Amino acid sequence: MTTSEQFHIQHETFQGPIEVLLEMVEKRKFFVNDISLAAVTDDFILYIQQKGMTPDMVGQFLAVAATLILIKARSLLPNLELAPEEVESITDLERRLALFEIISHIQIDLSKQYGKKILFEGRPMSRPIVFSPDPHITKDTLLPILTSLFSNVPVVSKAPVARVYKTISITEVLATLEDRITKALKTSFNDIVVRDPDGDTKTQKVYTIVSFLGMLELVRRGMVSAEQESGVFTDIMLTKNHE
Amino acid sequence: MNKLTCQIHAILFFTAEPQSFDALAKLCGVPVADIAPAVQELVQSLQNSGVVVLVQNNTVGLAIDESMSEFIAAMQKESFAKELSKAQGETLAIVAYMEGATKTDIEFIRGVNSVYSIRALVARGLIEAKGNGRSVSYVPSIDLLREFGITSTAELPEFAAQSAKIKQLLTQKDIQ
Amino acid sequence: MNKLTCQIHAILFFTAEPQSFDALAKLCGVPVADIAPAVQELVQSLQNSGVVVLVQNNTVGLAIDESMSEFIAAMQKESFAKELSKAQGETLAIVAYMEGATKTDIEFIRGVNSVYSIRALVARGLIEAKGNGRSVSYVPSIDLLREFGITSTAELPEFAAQSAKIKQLLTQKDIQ
Repeated sequence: MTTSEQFHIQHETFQGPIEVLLEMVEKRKFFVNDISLAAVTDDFILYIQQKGMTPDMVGQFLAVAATLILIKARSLLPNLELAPEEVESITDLERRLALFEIISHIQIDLSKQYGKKILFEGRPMSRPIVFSPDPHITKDTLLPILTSLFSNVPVVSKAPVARVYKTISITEVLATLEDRITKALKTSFNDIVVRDPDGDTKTQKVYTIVSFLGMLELVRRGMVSAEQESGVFTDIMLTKNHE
Repeated sequence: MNKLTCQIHAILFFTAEPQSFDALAKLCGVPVADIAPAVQELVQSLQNSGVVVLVQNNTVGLAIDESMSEFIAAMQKESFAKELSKAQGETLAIVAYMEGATKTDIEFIRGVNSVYSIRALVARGLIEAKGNGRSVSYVPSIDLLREFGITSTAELPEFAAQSAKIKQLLTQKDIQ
Repeated sequence: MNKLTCQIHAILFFTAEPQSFDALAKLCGVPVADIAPAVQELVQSLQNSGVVVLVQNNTVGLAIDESMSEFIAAMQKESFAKELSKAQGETLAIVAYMEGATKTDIEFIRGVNSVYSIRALVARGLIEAKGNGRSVSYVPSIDLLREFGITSTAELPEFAAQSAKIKQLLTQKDIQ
Protein backbone atom coordinates (compact mmCIF):
# COMPACT_ATOMS: atom_id res chain seq x y z
CA MET A 1 0.00 0.00 0.00
CA THR A 2 1.27 3.43 -0.79
CA THR A 3 1.29 6.18 1.76
CA SER A 4 -1.61 7.95 0.12
CA GLU A 5 -3.75 4.83 0.05
CA GLN A 6 -3.16 4.28 3.72
CA PHE A 7 -4.21 7.79 4.51
CA HIS A 8 -7.27 7.48 2.33
CA ILE A 9 -8.42 4.34 4.05
CA GLN A 10 -7.77 5.74 7.47
CA HIS A 11 -9.72 8.78 6.50
CA GLU A 12 -12.76 7.06 5.06
CA THR A 13 -13.13 4.43 7.72
CA PHE A 14 -12.74 6.83 10.61
CA GLN A 15 -15.81 6.44 12.74
CA GLY A 16 -16.78 9.29 15.00
CA PRO A 17 -17.87 8.82 18.61
CA ILE A 18 -21.58 9.20 17.84
CA GLU A 19 -21.46 6.51 15.17
CA VAL A 20 -19.47 4.13 17.37
CA LEU A 21 -21.85 4.63 20.27
CA LEU A 22 -24.93 4.12 18.12
CA GLU A 23 -23.48 0.89 16.75
CA MET A 24 -22.88 -0.37 20.28
CA VAL A 25 -26.44 0.38 21.32
CA GLU A 26 -27.91 -1.12 18.14
CA LYS A 27 -25.74 -4.23 18.40
CA ARG A 28 -27.40 -4.98 21.73
CA LYS A 29 -30.82 -4.34 20.18
CA PHE A 30 -31.40 -1.54 22.66
CA PHE A 31 -33.30 1.66 22.16
CA VAL A 32 -31.34 4.79 22.89
CA ASN A 33 -32.05 5.74 26.48
CA ASP A 34 -30.25 6.27 29.78
CA ILE A 35 -30.25 2.58 30.60
CA SER A 36 -28.80 1.43 27.30
CA LEU A 37 -26.23 4.21 27.32
CA ALA A 38 -25.11 3.37 30.85
CA ALA A 39 -24.83 -0.27 29.75
CA VAL A 40 -22.45 0.46 26.89
CA THR A 41 -20.28 2.94 28.81
CA ASP A 42 -17.63 0.35 29.63
CA ASP A 43 -17.52 -0.87 26.03
CA PHE A 44 -17.12 2.67 24.84
CA ILE A 45 -14.22 3.41 27.18
CA LEU A 46 -12.63 0.13 26.17
CA TYR A 47 -13.00 1.13 22.51
CA ILE A 48 -11.08 4.35 23.12
CA GLN A 49 -8.28 2.39 24.70
CA GLN A 50 -8.07 -0.30 22.05
CA LYS A 51 -8.38 1.76 18.88
CA GLY A 52 -5.34 3.58 17.67
CA MET A 53 -6.45 7.17 17.58
CA THR A 54 -4.98 10.52 16.82
CA PRO A 55 -4.96 12.99 19.69
CA ASP A 56 -7.87 15.03 18.27
CA MET A 57 -9.92 11.87 17.81
CA VAL A 58 -9.28 10.93 21.43
CA GLY A 59 -10.47 14.39 22.42
CA GLN A 60 -13.78 13.95 20.58
CA PHE A 61 -14.30 10.51 22.10
CA LEU A 62 -13.45 11.62 25.62
CA ALA A 63 -16.05 14.39 25.46
CA VAL A 64 -18.72 11.76 24.73
CA ALA A 65 -17.24 9.40 27.34
CA ALA A 66 -17.57 12.12 29.97
CA THR A 67 -21.30 12.41 29.27
CA LEU A 68 -21.68 8.63 29.36
CA ILE A 69 -20.03 8.48 32.78
CA LEU A 70 -22.47 11.16 33.92
CA ILE A 71 -25.39 9.06 32.67
CA LYS A 72 -23.97 6.02 34.40
CA ALA A 73 -23.49 7.95 37.64
CA ARG A 74 -27.11 9.07 37.46
CA SER A 75 -28.34 5.53 36.86
CA LEU A 76 -26.33 4.27 39.85
CA LEU A 77 -27.37 7.13 42.12
CA PRO A 78 -30.98 8.01 41.26
CA ASN A 79 -31.07 10.84 43.77
CA LEU A 80 -28.07 12.50 42.23
CA GLU A 81 -28.89 16.06 41.28
CA LEU A 82 -27.32 17.27 38.08
CA ALA A 83 -26.45 20.80 37.13
CA PRO A 84 -28.52 22.22 34.22
CA GLU A 85 -25.58 22.08 31.82
CA GLU A 86 -25.00 18.45 32.71
CA VAL A 87 -28.63 17.58 32.00
CA GLU A 88 -28.21 19.44 28.74
CA SER A 89 -25.11 17.48 27.79
CA ILE A 90 -27.11 14.28 28.29
CA THR A 91 -30.15 15.32 26.24
CA ASP A 92 -27.77 16.70 23.66
CA LEU A 93 -26.06 13.36 23.30
CA GLU A 94 -29.37 11.53 23.03
CA ARG A 95 -30.54 13.94 20.36
CA ARG A 96 -27.34 13.57 18.40
CA LEU A 97 -27.76 9.81 18.47
CA ALA A 98 -31.36 10.09 17.24
CA LEU A 99 -30.29 12.43 14.44
CA PHE A 100 -27.37 10.27 13.41
CA GLU A 101 -29.58 7.21 13.34
CA ILE A 102 -31.90 8.89 10.83
CA ILE A 103 -29.03 10.23 8.75
CA SER A 104 -27.19 6.94 8.54
CA HIS A 105 -30.32 5.22 7.26
CA ILE A 106 -30.89 7.93 4.68
CA GLN A 107 -27.24 7.65 3.65
CA ILE A 108 -27.77 4.01 2.69
CA ASP A 109 -30.77 4.91 0.53
CA LEU A 110 -28.96 7.82 -1.09
CA SER A 111 -25.89 5.77 -1.93
CA LYS A 112 -28.13 3.21 -3.64
CA GLN A 113 -29.88 5.83 -5.73
CA TYR A 114 -26.88 8.03 -6.53
CA GLY A 115 -25.81 8.01 -10.17
CA LYS A 116 -28.12 5.13 -11.08
CA LYS A 117 -30.45 7.19 -13.19
CA ILE A 118 -28.93 10.48 -14.24
CA LEU A 119 -30.87 13.27 -15.89
CA PHE A 120 -28.28 14.11 -18.52
CA GLU A 121 -27.33 17.64 -19.45
CA GLY A 122 -27.49 18.91 -22.98
CA ARG A 123 -24.40 20.29 -24.69
CA PRO A 124 -24.11 24.00 -25.37
CA MET A 125 -24.69 25.05 -28.94
CA SER A 126 -21.42 25.39 -30.70
CA ARG A 127 -20.50 29.00 -31.19
CA PRO A 128 -17.49 30.52 -32.90
CA ILE A 129 -14.74 31.37 -30.45
CA VAL A 130 -14.21 35.10 -30.33
CA PHE A 131 -11.10 36.24 -28.51
CA SER A 132 -12.54 38.52 -25.82
CA PRO A 133 -10.00 39.42 -23.15
CA ASP A 134 -10.90 41.27 -19.98
CA PRO A 135 -8.78 44.44 -19.84
CA HIS A 136 -8.64 44.16 -16.04
CA ILE A 137 -6.73 40.92 -16.29
CA THR A 138 -3.07 41.43 -17.11
CA LYS A 139 -0.04 39.23 -16.63
CA ASP A 140 0.43 40.73 -13.16
CA THR A 141 -3.12 40.37 -11.81
CA LEU A 142 -3.25 36.59 -11.92
CA LEU A 143 -0.65 35.99 -9.23
CA PRO A 144 -2.62 37.41 -6.27
CA ILE A 145 -5.74 35.55 -7.44
CA LEU A 146 -3.75 32.32 -7.54
CA THR A 147 -2.06 32.71 -4.17
CA SER A 148 -5.37 33.57 -2.49
CA LEU A 149 -6.62 30.16 -3.63
CA PHE A 150 -3.76 28.28 -2.00
CA SER A 151 -5.00 29.02 1.48
CA ASN A 152 -8.27 27.24 0.66
CA VAL A 153 -6.66 23.95 -0.20
CA PRO A 154 -6.77 21.70 2.85
CA VAL A 155 -3.25 20.60 3.54
CA VAL A 156 -2.48 17.38 5.27
CA SER A 157 0.43 17.85 7.62
CA LYS A 158 3.82 17.50 5.98
CA ALA A 159 4.35 14.09 7.49
CA PRO A 160 0.85 12.66 7.17
CA VAL A 161 1.77 9.12 8.11
CA ALA A 162 3.56 10.09 11.25
CA ARG A 163 0.67 12.24 12.35
CA VAL A 164 -2.15 9.94 11.45
CA TYR A 165 -0.56 6.90 12.92
CA LYS A 166 0.69 8.52 16.08
CA THR A 167 -1.56 6.52 18.30
CA ILE A 168 -2.08 6.95 21.95
CA SER A 169 -1.31 3.74 23.73
CA ILE A 170 -3.54 2.37 26.46
CA THR A 171 -1.06 3.52 29.05
CA GLU A 172 -1.04 7.00 27.61
CA VAL A 173 -4.81 7.22 27.67
CA LEU A 174 -5.00 5.96 31.18
CA ALA A 175 -2.12 8.18 32.22
CA THR A 176 -4.12 11.14 30.96
CA LEU A 177 -7.25 9.94 32.70
CA GLU A 178 -5.33 9.23 35.85
CA ASP A 179 -3.73 12.62 35.76
CA ARG A 180 -7.07 14.34 35.31
CA ILE A 181 -8.78 12.30 37.98
CA THR A 182 -6.01 12.89 40.50
CA LYS A 183 -6.16 16.60 39.87
CA ALA A 184 -9.94 16.63 39.91
CA LEU A 185 -10.03 14.68 43.13
CA LYS A 186 -7.65 17.04 44.84
CA THR A 187 -9.45 20.16 43.81
CA SER A 188 -12.86 18.76 44.58
CA PHE A 189 -11.79 17.52 47.97
CA ASN A 190 -10.36 20.88 48.72
CA ASP A 191 -13.67 22.40 47.83
CA ILE A 192 -15.51 20.16 50.21
CA VAL A 193 -13.04 20.73 52.97
CA VAL A 194 -13.03 24.46 52.52
CA ARG A 195 -16.83 24.55 52.07
CA ASP A 196 -16.68 27.66 49.95
CA PRO A 197 -20.06 29.40 50.58
CA ASP A 198 -20.17 30.92 47.06
CA GLY A 199 -18.97 27.87 45.19
CA ASP A 200 -21.33 25.75 43.11
CA THR A 201 -21.31 22.82 45.50
CA LYS A 202 -23.79 20.77 43.47
CA THR A 203 -21.53 20.72 40.47
CA GLN A 204 -18.55 19.99 42.62
CA LYS A 205 -20.27 17.03 44.25
CA VAL A 206 -21.16 15.55 40.92
CA TYR A 207 -17.67 16.13 39.69
CA THR A 208 -16.33 14.39 42.75
CA ILE A 209 -18.62 11.42 42.26
CA VAL A 210 -17.80 11.16 38.59
CA SER A 211 -14.09 11.40 39.29
CA PHE A 212 -14.54 8.83 41.98
CA LEU A 213 -16.24 6.45 39.54
CA GLY A 214 -13.47 7.02 37.07
CA MET A 215 -10.91 6.35 39.76
CA LEU A 216 -12.67 3.13 40.72
CA GLU A 217 -12.50 2.11 37.08
CA LEU A 218 -8.75 2.60 37.10
CA VAL A 219 -8.42 0.75 40.39
CA ARG A 220 -10.53 -2.10 39.02
CA ARG A 221 -8.19 -2.36 36.08
CA GLY A 222 -5.23 -2.31 38.45
CA MET A 223 -3.80 0.79 36.90
CA VAL A 224 -3.69 2.74 40.10
CA SER A 225 -3.81 2.04 43.80
CA ALA A 226 -5.99 4.14 46.04
CA GLU A 227 -5.12 4.69 49.64
CA GLN A 228 -6.89 6.66 52.28
CA GLU A 229 -4.47 7.47 55.06
CA SER A 230 -6.72 7.45 58.16
CA GLY A 231 -10.25 8.56 58.94
CA VAL A 232 -13.17 9.01 56.61
CA PHE A 233 -12.50 12.57 55.52
CA THR A 234 -8.82 12.45 54.80
CA ASP A 235 -7.42 12.82 51.31
CA ILE A 236 -7.28 9.78 49.07
CA MET A 237 -3.83 9.09 47.78
CA LEU A 238 -3.50 7.67 44.30
CA THR A 239 -0.44 5.86 43.16
CA LYS A 240 0.20 4.56 39.71
CA ASN A 241 1.02 0.88 39.55
CA HIS A 242 4.07 0.04 37.54
CA GLU A 243 3.82 -2.68 34.96
CA MET B 1 -45.31 30.45 -24.47
CA ASN B 2 -45.05 34.15 -23.84
CA LYS B 3 -42.00 36.09 -24.94
CA LEU B 4 -40.17 35.93 -21.60
CA THR B 5 -40.67 32.17 -21.38
CA CYS B 6 -39.32 31.79 -24.91
CA GLN B 7 -36.30 33.88 -24.01
CA ILE B 8 -35.59 31.78 -20.95
CA HIS B 9 -35.98 28.59 -22.96
CA ALA B 10 -33.62 29.93 -25.62
CA ILE B 11 -30.99 30.97 -23.06
CA LEU B 12 -31.09 27.64 -21.23
CA PHE B 13 -30.96 25.72 -24.47
CA PHE B 14 -28.19 27.82 -25.97
CA THR B 15 -25.89 27.86 -22.94
CA ALA B 16 -26.86 24.37 -21.67
CA GLU B 17 -26.06 25.59 -18.19
CA PRO B 18 -28.27 26.39 -15.20
CA GLN B 19 -29.04 30.08 -14.69
CA SER B 20 -30.04 31.91 -11.56
CA PHE B 21 -33.32 33.85 -11.56
CA ASP B 22 -31.22 37.00 -10.96
CA ALA B 23 -29.06 36.38 -14.02
CA LEU B 24 -32.11 35.66 -16.19
CA ALA B 25 -33.85 38.84 -15.03
CA LYS B 26 -30.77 40.85 -15.93
CA LEU B 27 -30.36 39.18 -19.33
CA CYS B 28 -34.03 39.62 -20.22
CA GLY B 29 -34.33 43.09 -18.71
CA VAL B 30 -37.28 42.26 -16.45
CA PRO B 31 -37.87 42.37 -12.68
CA VAL B 32 -36.73 39.21 -10.85
CA ALA B 33 -40.31 38.64 -9.72
CA ASP B 34 -41.33 37.95 -13.34
CA ILE B 35 -38.96 35.01 -13.68
CA ALA B 36 -40.69 32.44 -11.46
CA PRO B 37 -44.05 32.50 -13.32
CA ALA B 38 -42.27 32.27 -16.68
CA VAL B 39 -40.24 29.32 -15.41
CA GLN B 40 -43.49 27.71 -14.32
CA GLU B 41 -44.87 28.11 -17.82
CA LEU B 42 -41.73 26.50 -19.23
CA VAL B 43 -42.09 23.57 -16.82
CA GLN B 44 -45.63 23.08 -18.11
CA SER B 45 -44.79 23.41 -21.80
CA LEU B 46 -41.93 20.94 -21.70
CA GLN B 47 -43.90 18.32 -19.82
CA ASN B 48 -43.69 14.95 -21.49
CA SER B 49 -41.24 16.19 -24.12
CA GLY B 50 -38.09 14.22 -23.26
CA VAL B 51 -36.57 17.36 -21.70
CA VAL B 52 -37.33 18.49 -18.13
CA VAL B 53 -36.93 21.80 -16.33
CA LEU B 54 -35.14 21.61 -12.97
CA VAL B 55 -35.63 24.35 -10.40
CA GLN B 56 -33.64 24.56 -7.19
CA ASN B 57 -32.39 27.53 -5.11
CA ASN B 58 -33.86 30.08 -7.52
CA THR B 59 -31.80 28.54 -10.27
CA VAL B 60 -33.22 26.81 -13.32
CA GLY B 61 -31.70 24.38 -15.79
CA LEU B 62 -32.72 21.91 -18.50
CA ALA B 63 -31.98 18.21 -18.39
CA ILE B 64 -33.01 15.09 -20.21
CA ASP B 65 -36.02 13.29 -18.81
CA GLU B 66 -35.58 10.33 -16.50
CA SER B 67 -37.28 7.95 -18.93
CA MET B 68 -34.46 8.68 -21.39
CA SER B 69 -31.51 8.22 -19.01
CA GLU B 70 -30.82 4.60 -19.82
CA PHE B 71 -31.19 5.34 -23.47
CA ILE B 72 -28.68 8.23 -23.34
CA ALA B 73 -26.33 6.29 -21.09
CA ALA B 74 -26.33 3.48 -23.67
CA MET B 75 -25.79 5.98 -26.46
CA GLN B 76 -22.54 7.28 -25.03
CA LYS B 77 -19.88 4.68 -24.58
CA GLU B 78 -18.22 6.13 -21.52
CA SER B 79 -19.55 4.71 -18.31
CA PHE B 80 -20.25 6.99 -15.43
CA ALA B 81 -20.02 4.66 -12.49
CA LYS B 82 -20.12 7.08 -9.62
CA GLU B 83 -20.06 6.43 -5.95
CA LEU B 84 -20.53 8.40 -2.79
CA SER B 85 -18.39 7.54 0.21
CA LYS B 86 -20.23 6.92 3.45
CA ALA B 87 -18.97 10.22 4.87
CA GLN B 88 -20.11 12.10 1.77
CA GLY B 89 -23.47 10.32 1.79
CA GLU B 90 -24.10 11.33 5.40
CA THR B 91 -23.10 14.92 4.73
CA LEU B 92 -25.26 15.04 1.63
CA ALA B 93 -28.20 13.56 3.56
CA ILE B 94 -27.91 16.30 6.18
CA VAL B 95 -27.74 19.10 3.61
CA ALA B 96 -30.60 17.73 1.50
CA TYR B 97 -33.02 16.77 4.28
CA MET B 98 -32.36 19.88 6.35
CA GLU B 99 -32.78 21.90 3.13
CA GLY B 100 -29.63 23.84 3.88
CA ALA B 101 -27.13 23.17 6.67
CA THR B 102 -24.06 24.89 8.11
CA LYS B 103 -20.76 23.17 8.84
CA THR B 104 -21.70 23.32 12.52
CA ASP B 105 -25.02 21.51 11.87
CA ILE B 106 -23.23 18.82 9.89
CA GLU B 107 -20.55 18.26 12.51
CA PHE B 108 -23.08 18.32 15.36
CA ILE B 109 -24.95 15.43 13.76
CA ARG B 110 -22.00 13.44 12.40
CA GLY B 111 -19.81 13.97 15.44
CA VAL B 112 -16.69 14.29 13.32
CA ASN B 113 -14.85 16.95 11.42
CA SER B 114 -16.58 17.18 8.03
CA VAL B 115 -14.43 19.68 6.13
CA TYR B 116 -13.23 17.12 3.59
CA SER B 117 -16.67 15.69 2.87
CA ILE B 118 -18.17 19.15 2.43
CA ARG B 119 -15.36 20.19 0.15
CA ALA B 120 -15.63 17.02 -1.93
CA LEU B 121 -19.38 17.52 -2.39
CA VAL B 122 -18.91 21.17 -3.36
CA ALA B 123 -16.18 20.20 -5.83
CA ARG B 124 -18.50 17.59 -7.36
CA GLY B 125 -21.15 20.27 -7.62
CA LEU B 126 -23.72 18.34 -5.56
CA ILE B 127 -24.04 21.08 -2.95
CA GLU B 128 -23.38 24.81 -3.09
CA ALA B 129 -22.24 27.32 -0.50
CA LYS B 130 -24.62 30.18 0.22
CA GLY B 131 -23.76 33.31 2.17
CA ASN B 132 -20.27 33.93 3.43
CA GLY B 133 -18.01 33.95 6.44
CA ARG B 134 -19.49 32.30 9.50
CA SER B 135 -23.00 32.18 8.10
CA VAL B 136 -22.14 30.00 5.10
CA SER B 137 -24.73 27.33 4.63
CA TYR B 138 -24.77 24.54 2.10
CA VAL B 139 -27.76 23.83 -0.11
CA PRO B 140 -28.58 21.13 -2.68
CA SER B 141 -27.81 22.03 -6.31
CA ILE B 142 -29.41 21.33 -9.65
CA ASP B 143 -26.66 18.76 -10.29
CA LEU B 144 -27.75 16.92 -7.15
CA LEU B 145 -31.20 16.57 -8.68
CA ARG B 146 -29.70 15.37 -11.96
CA GLU B 147 -27.40 12.82 -10.37
CA PHE B 148 -30.29 11.37 -8.39
CA GLY B 149 -32.63 11.38 -11.37
CA ILE B 150 -35.25 13.57 -9.69
CA THR B 151 -36.79 16.94 -10.40
CA SER B 152 -37.12 18.11 -6.79
CA THR B 153 -35.55 17.20 -3.42
CA ALA B 154 -39.05 16.25 -2.30
CA GLU B 155 -38.62 13.09 -4.43
CA LEU B 156 -35.68 11.87 -2.30
CA PRO B 157 -36.43 8.70 -0.27
CA GLU B 158 -38.97 9.37 2.53
CA PHE B 159 -38.18 13.04 2.23
CA ALA B 160 -41.20 14.60 3.93
CA ALA B 161 -41.22 12.35 7.00
CA GLN B 162 -37.47 12.26 7.64
CA SER B 163 -36.92 15.92 6.95
CA ALA B 164 -39.65 16.83 9.46
CA LYS B 165 -38.14 14.52 12.09
CA ILE B 166 -34.68 15.98 11.65
CA LYS B 167 -35.91 19.54 11.82
CA GLN B 168 -37.91 18.77 14.93
CA LEU B 169 -34.91 17.22 16.69
CA LEU B 170 -32.77 20.20 15.75
CA THR B 171 -35.21 22.82 16.97
CA GLN B 172 -35.15 21.21 20.42
CA LYS B 173 -31.52 22.24 20.49
CA ASP B 174 -32.30 25.89 19.86
CA ILE B 175 -34.98 26.04 22.52
CA GLN B 176 -32.60 25.03 25.27
CA MET C 1 -45.26 13.85 -27.56
CA ASN C 2 -44.96 10.16 -28.23
CA LYS C 3 -41.96 8.17 -27.06
CA LEU C 4 -40.04 8.36 -30.33
CA THR C 5 -40.52 12.12 -30.54
CA CYS C 6 -39.25 12.48 -26.95
CA GLN C 7 -36.21 10.39 -27.82
CA ILE C 8 -35.41 12.52 -30.84
CA HIS C 9 -35.82 15.68 -28.78
CA ALA C 10 -33.50 14.26 -26.10
CA ILE C 11 -30.86 13.18 -28.63
CA LEU C 12 -30.84 16.54 -30.37
CA PHE C 13 -30.58 18.36 -27.05
CA PHE C 14 -27.91 16.01 -25.75
CA THR C 15 -25.67 16.14 -28.81
CA ALA C 16 -26.37 19.74 -29.82
CA GLU C 17 -25.73 18.64 -33.39
CA PRO C 18 -27.96 17.96 -36.41
CA GLN C 19 -28.69 14.25 -36.95
CA SER C 20 -29.62 12.38 -40.09
CA PHE C 21 -32.89 10.46 -40.14
CA ASP C 22 -30.82 7.30 -40.69
CA ALA C 23 -28.73 7.91 -37.61
CA LEU C 24 -31.82 8.63 -35.50
CA ALA C 25 -33.53 5.46 -36.72
CA LYS C 26 -30.49 3.42 -35.77
CA LEU C 27 -30.17 5.07 -32.34
CA CYS C 28 -33.86 4.61 -31.56
CA GLY C 29 -34.11 1.16 -33.10
CA VAL C 30 -37.01 2.00 -35.43
CA PRO C 31 -37.53 1.95 -39.23
CA VAL C 32 -36.35 5.12 -40.98
CA ALA C 33 -39.90 5.67 -42.19
CA ASP C 34 -40.99 6.36 -38.59
CA ILE C 35 -38.62 9.29 -38.18
CA ALA C 36 -40.29 11.85 -40.46
CA PRO C 37 -43.69 11.80 -38.68
CA ALA C 38 -41.98 12.02 -35.27
CA VAL C 39 -39.91 14.96 -36.47
CA GLN C 40 -43.12 16.58 -37.67
CA GLU C 41 -44.59 16.21 -34.19
CA LEU C 42 -41.47 17.79 -32.69
CA VAL C 43 -41.73 20.73 -35.09
CA GLN C 44 -45.33 21.24 -33.94
CA SER C 45 -44.59 20.93 -30.24
CA LEU C 46 -41.71 23.36 -30.22
CA GLN C 47 -43.56 25.98 -32.21
CA ASN C 48 -43.40 29.36 -30.55
CA SER C 49 -41.07 28.12 -27.79
CA GLY C 50 -37.87 30.07 -28.48
CA VAL C 51 -36.31 26.93 -29.96
CA VAL C 52 -37.00 25.69 -33.49
CA VAL C 53 -36.55 22.43 -35.31
CA LEU C 54 -34.68 22.72 -38.60
CA VAL C 55 -35.24 19.98 -41.16
CA GLN C 56 -33.23 19.77 -44.34
CA ASN C 57 -32.25 16.85 -46.59
CA ASN C 58 -33.41 14.23 -44.13
CA THR C 59 -31.36 15.83 -41.38
CA VAL C 60 -32.82 17.47 -38.30
CA GLY C 61 -31.35 19.84 -35.74
CA LEU C 62 -32.44 22.28 -33.05
CA ALA C 63 -31.65 25.97 -33.19
CA ILE C 64 -32.61 29.23 -31.54
CA ASP C 65 -35.76 30.76 -33.03
CA GLU C 66 -35.09 33.49 -35.58
CA SER C 67 -36.96 36.00 -33.42
CA MET C 68 -34.65 35.19 -30.50
CA SER C 69 -31.36 35.05 -32.35
CA GLU C 70 -30.71 38.77 -32.11
CA PHE C 71 -31.42 38.63 -28.41
CA ILE C 72 -29.04 35.67 -27.94
CA ALA C 73 -26.33 37.32 -30.04
CA ALA C 74 -26.61 40.47 -27.94
CA MET C 75 -26.49 38.40 -24.77
CA GLN C 76 -23.37 36.61 -25.94
CA LYS C 77 -21.69 39.81 -27.01
CA GLU C 78 -22.41 41.34 -23.64
CA SER C 79 -21.08 38.33 -21.78
CA PHE C 80 -17.84 38.59 -23.75
CA ALA C 81 -17.50 42.28 -22.99
CA LYS C 82 -18.04 41.70 -19.28
CA GLU C 83 -15.27 41.46 -16.73
CA LEU C 84 -14.34 37.91 -15.89
CA SER C 85 -16.23 36.58 -12.89
CA LYS C 86 -14.29 35.70 -9.76
CA ALA C 87 -14.66 32.01 -10.62
CA GLN C 88 -13.39 32.57 -14.16
CA GLY C 89 -10.43 34.65 -12.91
CA GLU C 90 -9.44 31.87 -10.52
CA THR C 91 -9.71 29.23 -13.21
CA LEU C 92 -7.63 31.32 -15.61
CA ALA C 93 -4.94 31.89 -12.95
CA ILE C 94 -4.62 28.14 -12.40
CA VAL C 95 -4.40 27.33 -16.12
CA ALA C 96 -1.87 30.15 -16.66
CA TYR C 97 0.41 28.85 -13.91
CA MET C 98 -0.17 25.21 -14.68
CA GLU C 99 -0.26 24.49 -18.39
CA GLY C 100 -2.13 21.27 -18.92
CA ALA C 101 -4.38 21.52 -15.87
CA THR C 102 -7.33 19.14 -16.06
CA LYS C 103 -10.86 19.85 -14.86
CA THR C 104 -10.25 17.83 -11.69
CA ASP C 105 -6.95 19.67 -11.02
CA ILE C 106 -8.78 22.98 -11.26
CA GLU C 107 -11.62 21.75 -9.09
CA PHE C 108 -9.24 20.41 -6.48
CA ILE C 109 -7.46 23.75 -6.13
CA ARG C 110 -10.66 25.80 -6.24
CA GLY C 111 -12.78 23.35 -4.27
CA VAL C 112 -15.74 24.15 -6.50
CA ASN C 113 -17.24 22.59 -9.61
CA SER C 114 -15.60 24.54 -12.46
CA VAL C 115 -17.16 23.18 -15.62
CA TYR C 116 -18.98 26.42 -16.50
CA SER C 117 -15.97 28.66 -15.82
CA ILE C 118 -13.82 26.50 -18.06
CA ARG C 119 -16.47 26.60 -20.76
CA ALA C 120 -16.75 30.39 -20.57
CA LEU C 121 -12.96 30.85 -20.80
CA VAL C 122 -12.81 28.55 -23.83
CA ALA C 123 -15.66 30.47 -25.50
CA ARG C 124 -13.80 33.73 -24.89
CA GLY C 125 -10.69 32.29 -26.48
CA LEU C 126 -8.61 32.74 -23.32
CA ILE C 127 -7.83 29.06 -22.85
CA GLU C 128 -7.86 26.07 -25.18
CA ALA C 129 -8.69 22.41 -24.65
CA LYS C 130 -6.08 19.79 -25.53
CA GLY C 131 -6.63 16.05 -25.89
CA ASN C 132 -10.01 14.42 -25.57
CA GLY C 133 -12.27 12.29 -23.42
CA ARG C 134 -11.23 12.09 -19.81
CA SER C 135 -7.73 13.35 -20.47
CA VAL C 136 -8.75 16.81 -21.71
CA SER C 137 -6.43 19.44 -20.31
CA TYR C 138 -6.32 23.18 -20.71
CA VAL C 139 -3.62 25.63 -21.78
CA PRO C 140 -3.61 29.41 -22.14
CA SER C 141 -4.29 30.50 -25.73
CA ILE C 142 -1.65 32.14 -27.90
CA ASP C 143 -3.93 35.18 -28.10
CA LEU C 144 -3.90 35.47 -24.32
CA LEU C 145 -0.10 35.34 -24.14
CA ARG C 146 0.08 38.00 -26.83
CA GLU C 147 -2.42 40.12 -24.91
CA PHE C 148 -0.21 39.78 -21.83
CA GLY C 149 2.82 40.76 -23.90
CA ILE C 150 4.70 37.56 -23.19
CA THR C 151 5.78 34.66 -25.36
CA SER C 152 5.56 31.96 -22.75
CA THR C 153 3.83 31.48 -19.41
CA ALA C 154 7.32 31.12 -17.90
CA GLU C 155 7.48 34.91 -18.08
CA LEU C 156 4.60 35.32 -15.64
CA PRO C 157 5.65 36.73 -12.26
CA GLU C 158 7.08 34.05 -9.91
CA PHE C 159 6.15 31.39 -12.45
CA ALA C 160 8.60 28.71 -11.33
CA ALA C 161 7.83 28.99 -7.63
CA GLN C 162 4.06 29.16 -8.04
CA SER C 163 3.75 26.36 -10.53
CA ALA C 164 5.83 24.19 -8.21
CA LYS C 165 3.47 25.10 -5.40
CA ILE C 166 0.44 24.03 -7.46
CA LYS C 167 2.09 20.70 -8.27
CA GLN C 168 2.88 20.16 -4.63
CA LEU C 169 -0.73 20.86 -3.62
CA LEU C 170 -1.98 18.50 -6.31
CA THR C 171 -0.01 15.61 -4.83
CA GLN C 172 -2.62 15.71 -2.08
CA LYS C 173 -5.44 15.26 -4.55
CA ASP C 174 -5.18 11.49 -4.32
CA ILE C 175 -4.82 11.61 -0.58
CA GLN C 176 -8.04 13.40 0.12
